[in-house]
Amino acid sequence: MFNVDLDWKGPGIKVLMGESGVGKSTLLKSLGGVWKPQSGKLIFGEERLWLRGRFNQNPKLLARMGFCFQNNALFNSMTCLENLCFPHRQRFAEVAEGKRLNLAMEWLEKVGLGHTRDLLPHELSGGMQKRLSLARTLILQPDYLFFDDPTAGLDPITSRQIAKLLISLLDNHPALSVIVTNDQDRAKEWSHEIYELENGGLHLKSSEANS
Amino acid sequence: MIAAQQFQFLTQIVKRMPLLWRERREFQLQFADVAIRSLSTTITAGIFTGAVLALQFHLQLKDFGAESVLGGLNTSGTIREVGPILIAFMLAGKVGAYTSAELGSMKVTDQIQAVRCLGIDPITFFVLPRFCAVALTAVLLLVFGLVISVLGGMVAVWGIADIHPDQYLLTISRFASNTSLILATTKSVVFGILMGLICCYNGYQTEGGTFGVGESVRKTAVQSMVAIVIADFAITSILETVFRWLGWS
Amino acid sequence: MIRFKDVKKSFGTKEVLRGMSVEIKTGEVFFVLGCSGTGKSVMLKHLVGLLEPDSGEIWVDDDEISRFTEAQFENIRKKCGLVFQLPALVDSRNLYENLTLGIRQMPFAQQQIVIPKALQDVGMEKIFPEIFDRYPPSLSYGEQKRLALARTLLPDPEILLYDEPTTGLDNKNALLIHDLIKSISKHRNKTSIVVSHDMRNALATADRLAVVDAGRVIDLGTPDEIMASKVELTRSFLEDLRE
Amino acid sequence: MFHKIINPLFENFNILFRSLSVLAKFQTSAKDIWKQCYEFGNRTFGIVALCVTFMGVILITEYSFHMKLVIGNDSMIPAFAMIMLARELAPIVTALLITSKMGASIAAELAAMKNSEQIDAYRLLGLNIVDLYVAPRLIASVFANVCLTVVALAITVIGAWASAVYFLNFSTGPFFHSLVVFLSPFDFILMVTKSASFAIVIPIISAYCGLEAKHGAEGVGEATTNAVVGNSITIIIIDFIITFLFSKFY
Repeated sequence: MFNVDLDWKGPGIKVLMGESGVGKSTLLKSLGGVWKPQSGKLIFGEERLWLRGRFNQNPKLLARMGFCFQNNALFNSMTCLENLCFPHRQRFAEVAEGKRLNLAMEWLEKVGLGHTRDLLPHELSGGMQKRLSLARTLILQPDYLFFDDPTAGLDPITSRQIAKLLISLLDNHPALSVIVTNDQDRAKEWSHEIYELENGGLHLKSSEANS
Repeated sequence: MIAAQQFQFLTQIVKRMPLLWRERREFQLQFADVAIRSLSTTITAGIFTGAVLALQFHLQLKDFGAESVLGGLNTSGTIREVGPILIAFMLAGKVGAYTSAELGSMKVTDQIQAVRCLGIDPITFFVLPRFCAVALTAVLLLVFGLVISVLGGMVAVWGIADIHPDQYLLTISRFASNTSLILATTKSVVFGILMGLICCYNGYQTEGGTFGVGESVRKTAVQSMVAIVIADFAITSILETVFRWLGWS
Repeated sequence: MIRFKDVKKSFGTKEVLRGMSVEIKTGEVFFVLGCSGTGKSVMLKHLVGLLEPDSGEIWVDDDEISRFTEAQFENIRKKCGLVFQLPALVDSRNLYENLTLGIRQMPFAQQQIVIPKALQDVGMEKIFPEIFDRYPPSLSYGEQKRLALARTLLPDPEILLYDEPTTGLDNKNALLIHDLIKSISKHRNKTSIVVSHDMRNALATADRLAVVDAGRVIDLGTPDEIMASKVELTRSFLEDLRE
Repeated sequence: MFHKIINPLFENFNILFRSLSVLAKFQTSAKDIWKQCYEFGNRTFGIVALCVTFMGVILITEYSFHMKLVIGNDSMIPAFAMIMLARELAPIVTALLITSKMGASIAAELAAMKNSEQIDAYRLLGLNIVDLYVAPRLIASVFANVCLTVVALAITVIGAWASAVYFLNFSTGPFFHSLVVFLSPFDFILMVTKSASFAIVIPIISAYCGLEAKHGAEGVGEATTNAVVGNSITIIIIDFIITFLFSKFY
């Protein structure tokens, strides 16, 4: 569909914009290890994401990455608390269960969902589901973070709350984050490095500090 | 009870039946689509139902040395009772489930409400042609499936018990009296109408987004099967008493 | 002229409209803004009889429609055209059949005159020659939404209702839709009620705006009044525009 | 065209072997399996019992009609009906009902999960949805299917006895006598093997259809329909194969 080469350094937030349907999500999902690109290499630090011959991703690298999906992809059969504990249990099996529960509760409080401990995802509003999805991505403390249009489908007030929450969460967590959006107002709030994806190529749109 | 709501839905559809002439193009489109789509299923269902039943009858009759009558017994046995039910079960999935999924996704993407706001009655526009197409196709396919099942039985018996087809066919005329034919056709007609009604009803009542569509397909499949079994029992007992009253064998 | 008088509606235990009262003058472009789930779309659906209010009155010109039967809604639906959030086109029918859903009684010749005009209004006149052999899935999402708008325009309703016309569209298409809303309302003198949460375009397009929260109108006025409004919720809505 | 048949076949076997390997390694928690057994068994019991009983009664009336023509005396009618029911109809009817109730909901749920990208989320955690979702349901399906068939048959015997005594003026003695004489353990084995093999097929094909679903409401509807149809056809074909094999050395 398109060939893209990019070289992003160090912790910081990169925003990826472009018209709907041009393939922003596809690019993000290739970076995040969800889909295997037909050709080309994806190198993080010095490790390759897709190992030759092996169908699945490089597990060591995958363990250091976090992906927040556009429709939140919350596990609908698990309670909010379990939605945080389950991924943590997969990645950090050695951590004691009690410690994990406290950490999960702490993260629920951090995103303002302290009261939803035993609710199921479909019982939450759109904004609350997005907060849970953010908490689930960040509880794993990944080094590389990918957000697929986090403010899509939300009304202006909720989307601004989510944007502020995202900034505060990313401030005290140094990681390379890529955020896909087509919402001008939020893009400027997140980062000054905004890339525009047109069919065929990716180019830097504006990199001066946000006004 | 669900049956009452569905019957009420049926009366609404029947009330609009005269309007079918205006929607005939959609009816023809649906009829062709359903028929072509379900032909392969009917053939498969027919052949294997006939073959399996023939095998069973053969195994049972072997001890009695009643091999010779196997052809007639199997044919009339398949056509009267078990054949229509099994083939109808298969068709309930292919014919009914698809239409209820289609109507369900139309409801979920607001097409039904949009048409209603444009001053067109959605039941006449969407449901009526589909109901008639599904009911008519189901009846034809059921009858066709029964014919295929007789052939399937013949081939199976020829392959396993090496009873020659023409000897098989000879005994059919002796057993397959007209009562069997009447039973088979009435069942096909009733099953066809039931399938059409249940799939349109569930499709039209879908709620709850994408998962709701899956739910309505599941309801259609289950309700169709239960309705088919109960209807079969009713038809058999009613027609039995009628035949006995008329004195036919 | 449309008037809601203390309309209440709840789905089971969830109260959606809690005494909605608002008045919309004829020929005006009226925007209804608010967070999602506060009953904006529900309000529109009451006007075309898709929903019936629990209590209160709804006036369309001089008919009180809250207790109308399905038959009585027949001519109300001719007067009010509703454009849904999803394009809601019938995928199995070609574009011509989709467009003429509202005008099936109209003779073919007259349809051939009216359709190009409606397509012109939504800026899609170039597909007119192909409307017999193209099907909705062949259009882009933005084009499908504009075609749905043309379909609602064809029966020439006096009042146009838009249910979140810009959700799911990127900025370019959203702007385009808003221009269409304004031009259609002005040229064809139609009252337009638009439910949306796209604040930027709303202020640019609307004659008057209402801000809705928890099923009630909490702020009302022209774009300038809204910009200067003291109401807390309106101010937070406007925060983006201030930067 | 060739590719269209082989690819699904390969995918289905892939799901089957993956689920079996997970079960073989006891990685699935007993709680999960028990919960699914409850789902599979409990929710479909009423309908299965109803349908199989009706089938039984229908078969009794059917056989009495034919036996009079062929052999004259009708003492063996209940036995023959029960044999036919046990070998053929009870397993098929139970399997078809479980297909439409549980098979369809597996396909619908997986298709909905695919729509909301949950399956990608599991993959990024290094987990495969088949291990988590399909494996417990496979065991539950086999367990529930066999139990349901047996229980349904038991209920049908009572139903048949009632209809034989009241409608067809049988007396209880000969009814059960003929049952004991003709019903051999062989019929029972045939029934259990059939319902077990049907039960293996149902969750696998439903999961395959669910995972192959396209996007949106149509995708979910289509996946559920394919699951119901795919299962029904496979069940009747497997039934023929098993009957054919058993008839060889009966």
